[in-house]
Amino acid sequence: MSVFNNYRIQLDARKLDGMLKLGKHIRKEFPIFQNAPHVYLDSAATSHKPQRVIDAVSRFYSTQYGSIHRALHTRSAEATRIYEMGRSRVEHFIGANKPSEIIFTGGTTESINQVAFGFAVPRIKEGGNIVISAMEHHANFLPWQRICTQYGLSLRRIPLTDAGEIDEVAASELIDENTLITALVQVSNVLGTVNDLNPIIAHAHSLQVPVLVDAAQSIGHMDVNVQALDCDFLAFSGHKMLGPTGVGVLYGKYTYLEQMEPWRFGGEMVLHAGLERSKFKEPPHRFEGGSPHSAGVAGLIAAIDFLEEAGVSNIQRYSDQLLSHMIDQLQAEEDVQILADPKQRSGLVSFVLKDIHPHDVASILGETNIAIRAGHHCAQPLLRDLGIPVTNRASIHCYNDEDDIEALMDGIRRVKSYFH
Amino acid sequence: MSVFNNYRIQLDARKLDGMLKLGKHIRKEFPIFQNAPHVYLDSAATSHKPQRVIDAVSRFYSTQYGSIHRALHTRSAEATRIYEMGRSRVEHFIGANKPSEIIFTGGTTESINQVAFGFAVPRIKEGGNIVISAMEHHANFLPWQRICTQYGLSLRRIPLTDAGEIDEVAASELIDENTLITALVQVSNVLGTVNDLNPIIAHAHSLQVPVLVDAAQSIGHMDVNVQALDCDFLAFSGHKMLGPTGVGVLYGKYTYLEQMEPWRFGGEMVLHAGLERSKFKEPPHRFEGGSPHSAGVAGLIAAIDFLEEAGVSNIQRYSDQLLSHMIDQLQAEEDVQILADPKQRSGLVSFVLKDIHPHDVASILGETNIAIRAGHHCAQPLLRDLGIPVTNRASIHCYNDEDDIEALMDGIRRVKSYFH
Amino acid sequence: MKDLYHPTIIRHSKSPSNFREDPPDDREVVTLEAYNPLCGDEFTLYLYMQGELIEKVQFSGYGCAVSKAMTSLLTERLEGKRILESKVLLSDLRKMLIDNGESPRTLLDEFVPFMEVRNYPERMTCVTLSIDALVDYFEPNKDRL
Amino acid sequence: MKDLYHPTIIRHSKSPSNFREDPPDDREVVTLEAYNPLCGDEFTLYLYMQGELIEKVQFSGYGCAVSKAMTSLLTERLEGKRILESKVLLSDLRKMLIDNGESPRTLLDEFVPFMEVRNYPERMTCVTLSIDALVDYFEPNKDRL
Ligand SMILES: Cc1ncc(COP(=O)(O)O)c(C=O)c1O
Ligand SMILES: Cc1ncc(COP(=O)(O)O)c(C=O)c1O
Repeated sequence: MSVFNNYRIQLDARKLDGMLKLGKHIRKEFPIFQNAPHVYLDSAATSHKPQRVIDAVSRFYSTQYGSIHRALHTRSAEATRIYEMGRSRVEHFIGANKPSEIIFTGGTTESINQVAFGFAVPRIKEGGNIVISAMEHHANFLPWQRICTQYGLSLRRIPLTDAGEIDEVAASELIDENTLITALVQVSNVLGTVNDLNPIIAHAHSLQVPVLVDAAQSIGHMDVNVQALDCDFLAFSGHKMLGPTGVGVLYGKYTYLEQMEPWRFGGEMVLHAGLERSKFKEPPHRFEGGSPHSAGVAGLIAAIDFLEEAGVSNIQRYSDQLLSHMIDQLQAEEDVQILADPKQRSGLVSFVLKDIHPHDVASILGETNIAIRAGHHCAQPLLRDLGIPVTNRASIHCYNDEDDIEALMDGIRRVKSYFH
Repeated sequence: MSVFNNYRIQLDARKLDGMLKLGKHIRKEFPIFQNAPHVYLDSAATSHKPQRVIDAVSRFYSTQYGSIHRALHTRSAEATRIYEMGRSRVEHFIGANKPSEIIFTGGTTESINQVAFGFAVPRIKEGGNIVISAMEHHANFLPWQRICTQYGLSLRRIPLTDAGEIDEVAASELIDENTLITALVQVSNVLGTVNDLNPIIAHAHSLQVPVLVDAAQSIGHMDVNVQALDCDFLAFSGHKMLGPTGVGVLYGKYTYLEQMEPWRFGGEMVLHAGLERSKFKEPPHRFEGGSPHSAGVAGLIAAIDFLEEAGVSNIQRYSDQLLSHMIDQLQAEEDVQILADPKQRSGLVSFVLKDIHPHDVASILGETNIAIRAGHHCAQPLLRDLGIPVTNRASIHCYNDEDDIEALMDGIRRVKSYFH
Repeated sequence: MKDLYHPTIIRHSKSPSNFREDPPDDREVVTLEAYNPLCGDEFTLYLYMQGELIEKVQFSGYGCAVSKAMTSLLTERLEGKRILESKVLLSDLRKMLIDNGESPRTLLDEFVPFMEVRNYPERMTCVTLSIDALVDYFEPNKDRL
Repeated sequence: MKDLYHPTIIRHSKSPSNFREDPPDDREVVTLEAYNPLCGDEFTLYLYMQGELIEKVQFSGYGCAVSKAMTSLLTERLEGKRILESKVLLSDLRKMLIDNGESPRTLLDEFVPFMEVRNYPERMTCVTLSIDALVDYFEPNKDRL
């Protein structure tokens, strides 16, 4: 695929004006921008938190705290109510069928590991394969690699088109009757590509192959609906969707959850702990062994509130325009090369400056409090394919605006002035 | 073992007076007691949080937030500094040798699962056994049961003495050359027993058997020092030591950590993700795949601050006296039966009311905002041994005082008045 | 909470009707397990059937006041009922206690104290334990709500 | 940050000394890999040895300005040194840059700009990358701090 591209969308300045509630306006609700002013273009790594999320966590500890599911006193009932309300909120947020299809985890990584070790491993048959794409994050690569190495399966990576999208034709060849599971990213955290997963999922389903979608980068940035996607599993993290750290979600179609085995064993997941054998609870509880991160769920509810009030589709429209604007500016700048040229892109762009190492770029930008990311973005296999060890990545969320882009461009020019 | 006992320690009222900084005084620092007044005797399930911990989490999100380890900009460096400082603070808190012996996990449950699947499984040999005690929490039972079932090992449970302590003599017979690992609880969450683990650990070590200690109930209640214990692994949770939910610790002797394999696969844990094989980072990073619960670590630091300022040994002395007082009162009450009679007890007591189901007790107490716990306390095998399906458990922490005990006793009398 | 521990409930829990310590010797008797793994409550129900007729119901086991009183009342109420009637009764009971509480087709006055449980959702399983065991027996193919 | 990107560092990164695109053909040359998996920086160092004497050092590869400049300076400085001298030099360098910065035994003036890295701990590995590769070669059994 070509590293250089000609991505260019005309910025409609008036449309941007029409969405002034986002950007500078909404940024006021994120206290970190007041307390430690900076240009934050690293939301793809983790997003900042609105006051409301921070308050929800504090309030939970200050007024509603107790153990979950474990006791009969009032404190506990209130905390449990909030925790289970969180399940329902997530259910509706992603369009699941019932709350019991929602499992709370520590994050995307844990969600995918649960599916890999609890669902895929018990289904292993000889000659089987697992299909991922060439643009997966390590979280959606290493667990599958581990399984394949351990059990002698083949790990198939769907190659990318020149534009940087999952190659649909290749996908339909690689996913076959022997595929145990297919695990694909919805939005690439390196290229920003929005993959059109529907045809691939349809093909997989025609062969009864279940599909896991890694929604870590798409959640909160676009409407992620498990019915529309028709995926069988969906994984995402709270911390990238304006929510707290340490909490994430695994959605699974209930019939698959019933087949899935626990991966973490502990309290609150068994019906009956016998000396010889134990009987596990029904989903989702059997997957939530141990004391849950209840404060994280309280904060996640507030994050969903916030996203729904701002409107995920507003955020998407706004950020699409802002991203186009950023890409325009980067394109117009000499010696800047942008990675990939997908039909649809969301929230981020990777680029390199000619003859200047990405770490130097990020470091020098950091000096004037402009936060972008330089690195392999936990996607070493992809970067190796592209022949680039590391890139710069600038990513946005609802609180960014044109001034941030201007600061970025000024910063890039300053970086160049150091070296050229 | 006898369910009824004659546990009785004289309450030294003056000594209690001398520690007035705890109890009522320190309770002011826990906002939940102002916002939702209640008598909280369920700290063994989870503890309440001082304002300082709540503030530390808020402050982290509001002024210090960024991704961990992943980027070169300032925000990220600050967050990473705090996260790694947390590692050092835990290191000192439990007397580890170096920060890299501290792994952050989601809690005790996850810590034990990591050791079970990452350390014990790769060491499995035919005819091997795993030794636990008869008083383990499900978190320190189910993972081992799973392994034993799956790989055909035998799971040996060290029986208890009549007083409710791990039977040392039996332990020295059950732990043998074929033992892969021994996993024992320091303080029982059902009986309150403080087990004297040193002789058992010494015996295990004489046979090169590594020992994991479940410190979920002891941490924060007594000085837990891994050098003094000479344990090889130690597991505990933040939420039971006045800290946030969703964060826990696994300590491991570095030489053992080097032998341990990752159990969760994802970002930030690999040096090199190759298509065929991947090379993992050194401990502790290889065990911390995925974005960490950094806000949880920030809160945990504040919890350690708080505990160290109050003084863990003060808390221990204070709570030992309060517990004796509570046991005195319970003993003196007709129709109350106390479980176990160990030489040393910490923080909690299980009891039953004659002919009144524990759930009715807890429910009726709950009506007047007295929170105790009724249930099997995630220790079904133990309760089956004792022939009691469920018990009442009252547990304390530094914020409890004599008034709480009085309220409990009044409540118990009220319960009896309903039924008798 | 006094409301949940209504005198009826206390009374039935203290001296339950049709309670027995040990299982009956009778091999003909239908034995149902009502086990709540969440709290450890465990009753065994014994149905003495005469064709479609429930001649007598007894129970043994261990549980909280609420579940015990409910089971006691149920044994009283089902005695002498036909299966069809029992199904209606159980379904009405569930409606009254769990759903919207709307006008049941049968008279359920003595169960009214249990409606208080709606204010204590964590105790709901205490109320439904034996009901559900009976529903599962009479209507094995029916999905519960 | 201007401080970290000192003119010396910029200059050496833009036109490094002893840099070559491809590995040398010479089979006698000692080849060391200096790879930083955290950031992807990867240099290969080529040591032309004459017994105990380092006749020449060259390098190829990819890395940030800081790691490239440091490697460039190192190649200059090691040229013509004996192994024993080199060990002292490297150890002094590490002391100056990582430890307390106390009086080195050797003159290291040209490395002073790198001391700024102490204010950017996340960049420390950029500075130590090639130093450590050389230490590992010269003193394979020594534990690094
Ligand atoms: C003795 C003991 N071990 C393990 C655990 C499990 O801890 P967590 O649920 O925080 O993982 C608990 C508490 O629930 C406990 O009391
Ligand atoms: C596409 C993608 N998948 C998975 C992850 C892993 O998420 P987490 O680290 O929150 O578990 C990330 C982010 O790091 C990501 O961008």
